[in-house]
Amino acid sequence: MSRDRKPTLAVWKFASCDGCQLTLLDCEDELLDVADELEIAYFLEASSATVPGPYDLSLVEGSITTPEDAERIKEVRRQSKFLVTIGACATAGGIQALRNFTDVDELLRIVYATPAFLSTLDTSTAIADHVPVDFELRGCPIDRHQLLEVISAFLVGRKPTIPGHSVCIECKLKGNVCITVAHGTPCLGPATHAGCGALCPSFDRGCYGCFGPAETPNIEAMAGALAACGMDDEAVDRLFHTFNAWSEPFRSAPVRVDPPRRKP
Amino acid sequence: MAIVVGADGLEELIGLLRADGRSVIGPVVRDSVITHDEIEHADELPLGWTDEQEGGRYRLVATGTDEIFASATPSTSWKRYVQPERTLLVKARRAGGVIEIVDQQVERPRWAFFGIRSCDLAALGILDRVFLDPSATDPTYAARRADVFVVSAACNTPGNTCFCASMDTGPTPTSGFDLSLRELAADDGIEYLVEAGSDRGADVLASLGGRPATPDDLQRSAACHDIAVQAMGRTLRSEDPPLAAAATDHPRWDDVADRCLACGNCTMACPTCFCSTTEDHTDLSGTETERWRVWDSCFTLDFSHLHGGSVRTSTKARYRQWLLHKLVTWHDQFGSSGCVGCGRCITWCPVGIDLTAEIAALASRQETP
Amino acid sequence: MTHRGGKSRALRTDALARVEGEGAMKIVIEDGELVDVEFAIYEPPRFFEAFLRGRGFEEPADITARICGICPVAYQMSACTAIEDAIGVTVDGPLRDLRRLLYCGEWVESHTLHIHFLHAPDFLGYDSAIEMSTNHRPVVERALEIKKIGNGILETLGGRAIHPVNVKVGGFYRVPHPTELRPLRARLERGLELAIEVVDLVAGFHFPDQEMDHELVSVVHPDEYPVMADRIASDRGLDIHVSEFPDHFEEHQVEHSTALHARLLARGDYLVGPLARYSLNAEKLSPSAGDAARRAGLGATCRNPFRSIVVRAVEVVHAFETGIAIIDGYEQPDRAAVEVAPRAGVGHGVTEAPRGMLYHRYEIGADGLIADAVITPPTSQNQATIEHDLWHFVERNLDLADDELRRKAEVVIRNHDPCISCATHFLDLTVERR
Amino acid sequence: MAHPDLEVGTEAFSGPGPMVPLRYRVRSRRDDLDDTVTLELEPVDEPTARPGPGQFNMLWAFGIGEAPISLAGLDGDVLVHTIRRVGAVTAALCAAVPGDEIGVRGPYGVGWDLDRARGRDVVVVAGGLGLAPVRPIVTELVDHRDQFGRVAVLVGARSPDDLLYRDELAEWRSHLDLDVEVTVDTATPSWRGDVGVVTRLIGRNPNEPANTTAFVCGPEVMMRFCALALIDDGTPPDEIFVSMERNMHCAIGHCGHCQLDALFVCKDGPVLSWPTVEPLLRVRER
Ligand SMILES: Cc1cc2nc3c(=O)[nH]c(=O)nc-3n(C[C@H](O)[C@H](O)[C@H](O)COP(=O)(O)OP(=O)(O)OC[C@H]3O[C@@H](n4cnc5c(N)ncnc54)[C@H](O)[C@@H]3O)c2cc1C
Ligand code: SF4
Ligand code: SF4
Ligand code: SF4
Repeated sequence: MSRDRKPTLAVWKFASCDGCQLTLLDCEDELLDVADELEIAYFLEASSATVPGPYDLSLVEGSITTPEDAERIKEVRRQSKFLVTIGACATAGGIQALRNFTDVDELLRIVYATPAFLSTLDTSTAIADHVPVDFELRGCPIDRHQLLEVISAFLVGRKPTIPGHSVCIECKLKGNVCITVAHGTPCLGPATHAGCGALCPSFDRGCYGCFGPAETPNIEAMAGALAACGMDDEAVDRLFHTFNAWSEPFRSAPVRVDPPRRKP
Repeated sequence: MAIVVGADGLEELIGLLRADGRSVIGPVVRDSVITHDEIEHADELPLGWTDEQEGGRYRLVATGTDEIFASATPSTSWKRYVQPERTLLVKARRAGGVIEIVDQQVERPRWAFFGIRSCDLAALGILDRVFLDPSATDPTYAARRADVFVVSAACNTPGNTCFCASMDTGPTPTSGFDLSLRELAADDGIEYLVEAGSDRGADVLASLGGRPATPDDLQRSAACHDIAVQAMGRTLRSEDPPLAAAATDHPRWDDVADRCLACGNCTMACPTCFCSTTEDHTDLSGTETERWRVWDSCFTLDFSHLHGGSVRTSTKARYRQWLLHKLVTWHDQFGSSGCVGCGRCITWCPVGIDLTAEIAALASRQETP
Repeated sequence: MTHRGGKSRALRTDALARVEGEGAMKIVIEDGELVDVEFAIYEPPRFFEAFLRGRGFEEPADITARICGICPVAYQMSACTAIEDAIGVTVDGPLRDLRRLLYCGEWVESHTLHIHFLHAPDFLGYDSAIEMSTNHRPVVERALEIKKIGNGILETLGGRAIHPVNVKVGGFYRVPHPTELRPLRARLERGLELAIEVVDLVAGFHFPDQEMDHELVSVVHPDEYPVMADRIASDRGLDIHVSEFPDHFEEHQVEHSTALHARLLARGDYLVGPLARYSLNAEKLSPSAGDAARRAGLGATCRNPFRSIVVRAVEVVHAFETGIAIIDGYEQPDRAAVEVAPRAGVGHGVTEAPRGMLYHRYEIGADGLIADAVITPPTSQNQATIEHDLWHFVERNLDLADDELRRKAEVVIRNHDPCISCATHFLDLTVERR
Repeated sequence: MAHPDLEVGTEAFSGPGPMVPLRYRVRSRRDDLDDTVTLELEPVDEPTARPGPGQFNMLWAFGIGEAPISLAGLDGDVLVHTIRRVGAVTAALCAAVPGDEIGVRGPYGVGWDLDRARGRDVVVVAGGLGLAPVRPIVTELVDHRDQFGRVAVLVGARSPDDLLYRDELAEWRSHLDLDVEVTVDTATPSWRGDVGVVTRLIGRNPNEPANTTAFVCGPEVMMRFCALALIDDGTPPDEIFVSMERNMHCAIGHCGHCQLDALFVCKDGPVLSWPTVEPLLRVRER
């Protein structure tokens, strides 16, 4: 129960927007305490100084999109005792996994005049598709409180309290009015993993699934409910296929949906 | 003892309760629904509003009248007051291997539940049986429940998803209140029949202005009751739940599992669902910890977690657990149904799954197509 | 990175740290002469412009936010204004004010992060703010407090600091009641006080003399220090409507980088960001910000990239004061958003991200789906200029030891606060001497 | 509908409430197996009520959480618990060393009904860690041997290395009036005993099935097969008792997690008669 030395923390970046690692710097009230408990050994966004591995806790942001990164993540894994992936990029391939559904050469041509300069993989994939991962923290971006929960749980050896149920449960815990029922607003909350604190419904907005699929979502019934709120098939399809598009069962979510079956 | 007061009588009543040091929780319009919140004056009540409720649908609708209680049950149940979403159970510190448990002060609020409906009152009675069990009384619940002054409101216009008449829990409360209200249309506006259900209720009633109720007033109230019973949007036959429980192979179980999102909204909206989980939190240094009780739902995978896998992995099993617990096994456990017929689980289910329809289908021999 | 020639000596650090995102820099010195400087951007391409095609017109605000976690609001605002332009709606009055308020939050948050976490350690000789906190704890605590207030604006209006959820084409999903802003106002007052102290702190840093000679480009507004407006100007006489952007600017690809480089047609490299903003609009700063700038010794213009830290500090003051004024004048609008119905069209939007001008262009079909998208982030506009700065700096400091040279060259890059993930990844630094 | 009379004053609840643990100190620890540890816990403050065989306590590891753990023995006020490391809470409990403090709530649930077995033959069947909850039964049988008829203790383990309480098993075997048989699923070269599942031991002992009370503890499938084998052998179904495991957070019927049809396993169980359990297990995922 006692520690001889401070555990070391490393933060790694792959293809991403940096938002998830920024979340750590956004823990304004706790950042210096975190630094008291963990030696920040490798965190380029915050420090030029780096301490060589191995590291006790690695936070990995971003997805694997290049051959170099596919190799680099293996080295990161070797250097890490406990590896936590943070954010939709790292846990699901992120928004950039939309490339997985199309022809990458075509994408390259749209963006770059001379695609030959670039080396990139056809897919953007989650870290867990490449190396074993000890814990996956979801969200685009991750939630600050959940990040602190993972860190403090790691420090005492507890299982982090990160429930896998729907956003709806958080929404009700918060005392929100369900905007699907009360306003007819399409909301992906019933199929989406909790963690954000039901942010969007709190702003009269339907959840758009940035925390990815919940533990046991019913995709077809969800699609039906969205359609019942007036979304067309393509819009439903796009909603599943945005920030966690490559994560099952969103990945193979139905393209065509029937109106919800309602029993007499 | 019964009296009749005008609309200003409600303001007077709220004033009396507040003067007695109570915070009055009553129905209000918020975010386009009728819910409840602390009120200071009668003009915060939902005058001129009603609701339209259907499976998966709720709309606030103007009545064009001066009625305050023209709606069905409010969107949220009252359990959050007596069994809050999150409750601190234990707080402790550690130095070396030695633990110090920090004493907890339990808050004992003085509430008045104003305008609580019959079904919700019955729901409080059901929660009482769970949490005031003499062999394991929940201190938070007991403290929060101990001094609630109950002003009930009889339902004149039940919603489309209501079926309290089937569950024998409404629409007019018969006990459990300190004061009861019935909104009555009068020639010159709205008036309220006020009856006392307890000594302290009678004390408050005695200080209220108003005229003594006449047999005609009581007659009118009874007529409202009869109309309300007729107006229930749903029914649930009491013989059906055991039949449904016995029909373990009925294809309707698979059918409802296809439609169910397993999102847990029904359990959260239900006024009697009491299940909870515990969460442990530690500070970064690991020297302080708190254990919290948090509402949980039998629709989550963790709910039945055992080392090696959850007991109820399928949505079918989870839906069955919920439905049969509510309507069948609750009788064995607590001597009553766990359902009071408020209809919230129907209205607040995003896909409008209707337990009355499910039970009826499961109880029928007919196979669903 | 490969090193050519037997005589060549290559030095390589793990990465250039303390930039948001990662990129790489390469300096080649041959026989004591500087022959090449490359500021390389290796962020794996994420193809935003490509997969915006076929998405709904409401989606870019959320999708493009994911280009950069440090300045998502900038992306949301540029996207919304461009799309609103395309479908012909104007968002003004309290809704525009709320957008500016939200943007103030991002300026505060982003600038404070850059000033204290990325840049100040360079001036004070530390590797990180956390290390700096051992000797300068109050400075770091103050920075965290300011940053938290900035994030407070983002959270109050947007739900969260990174990728806020409340922004939409036409306005917001939900607008606050004035009472919800009241507690925020009190915090902004506090932020203003602290921000003024920060200006005084950074004004005292030692700045190398280095006046650069780039064309400075910024969004301009007749009355406001620019955040959102529809005109673009430069200190060399450029003065165009945002819709003329494609006629005056071009992006081209360079071999060593996944980010596209932007250029002013027929004029070449230019600089966007705090220096440009300040130099073109200094007189429109809020009163306290103007005072602070004067006290800090900033003139009418500022062309020393090292001093950009002072300009940022001044802009934080401006953001707080502007935020307070917006809250004071706020009346809740009837609707959270202007009605928007998709129609075919092309729209342009430009706003001032913390790092400089951010341009979006969308072509939308009658079905409301996006047919084409162009995004020109500040970092790709500044990339050539950063290389130029580096060249200039390295050339005059060739006698420095490699380590020292590397360290200082990193500072030159950090001066421009390149938001690498807008464009780049991993900053490997290689110095080749042959 | 009436709500029950509310004669609840907070006075009655000024105490800590049923979810607040009492502090115990680890007096000794014994590593039974690679992943299994037996702790002796002595009260720091006042002790809990006296637990009986088959009951369980909620053991709390500071900052980590609680786990339901059966009583494996009692020595005055000292609680004996055997814990297998499967997750975070059990890992923390297994890491405790003498002097560490652990929280205890309990005792909870309905235990083994030994009185019912007095005067009858007794068969105790344990699989794996299931030996821990039945250990107090064997202690009772040994201490009051004259009160029971023929007694058989049948123990199964995956392999000889997974066999719990090896010294004690040897000691029990030394009692001539105790029929102790041990089997393993997979033998090692040095293993001299039986090989095969524990159900195969049923029916070999000389008890009279019709006059036998059986106490069975182990994984759910193992208990089911044992019950079937015992019934096959002639043991009356209502003389067969099993100990059920379900997820538990409160152990006082408030959290709802342990429900098995109408039963709260925490207070109606964990020990349940086979005729009660059998129909419930027939429905998948009940
Ligand atoms: C009546 C009863 C008696 C038991 N007796 C013993 C015993 O004597 N020795 C022993 O080693 N084990 C026993 N168990 C099993 C033990 O309780 C679980 O192995 C333990 O709870 C697992 O917790 P964990 O955190 O280590 O594992 P994880 O699998 O990581 O558990 C995660 C969380 O699930 C929850 N949980 C609640 N109840 C259970 C449960 N029954 N099984 C798994 N998780 C649960 C806890 O909150 C736990 O923190 C018993 C269980 C019951 C119900
Ligand atoms: S998951 Fe989202 S917020 Fe996190 S790094 Fe990826 S794009 Fe950014
Ligand atoms: S608003 Fe969305 S997340 Fe909230 S309860 Fe309704 S469907 Fe679920
Ligand atoms: S409600 Fe949904 S989309 Fe919104 S923040 Fe939460 S998970 Fe993300």
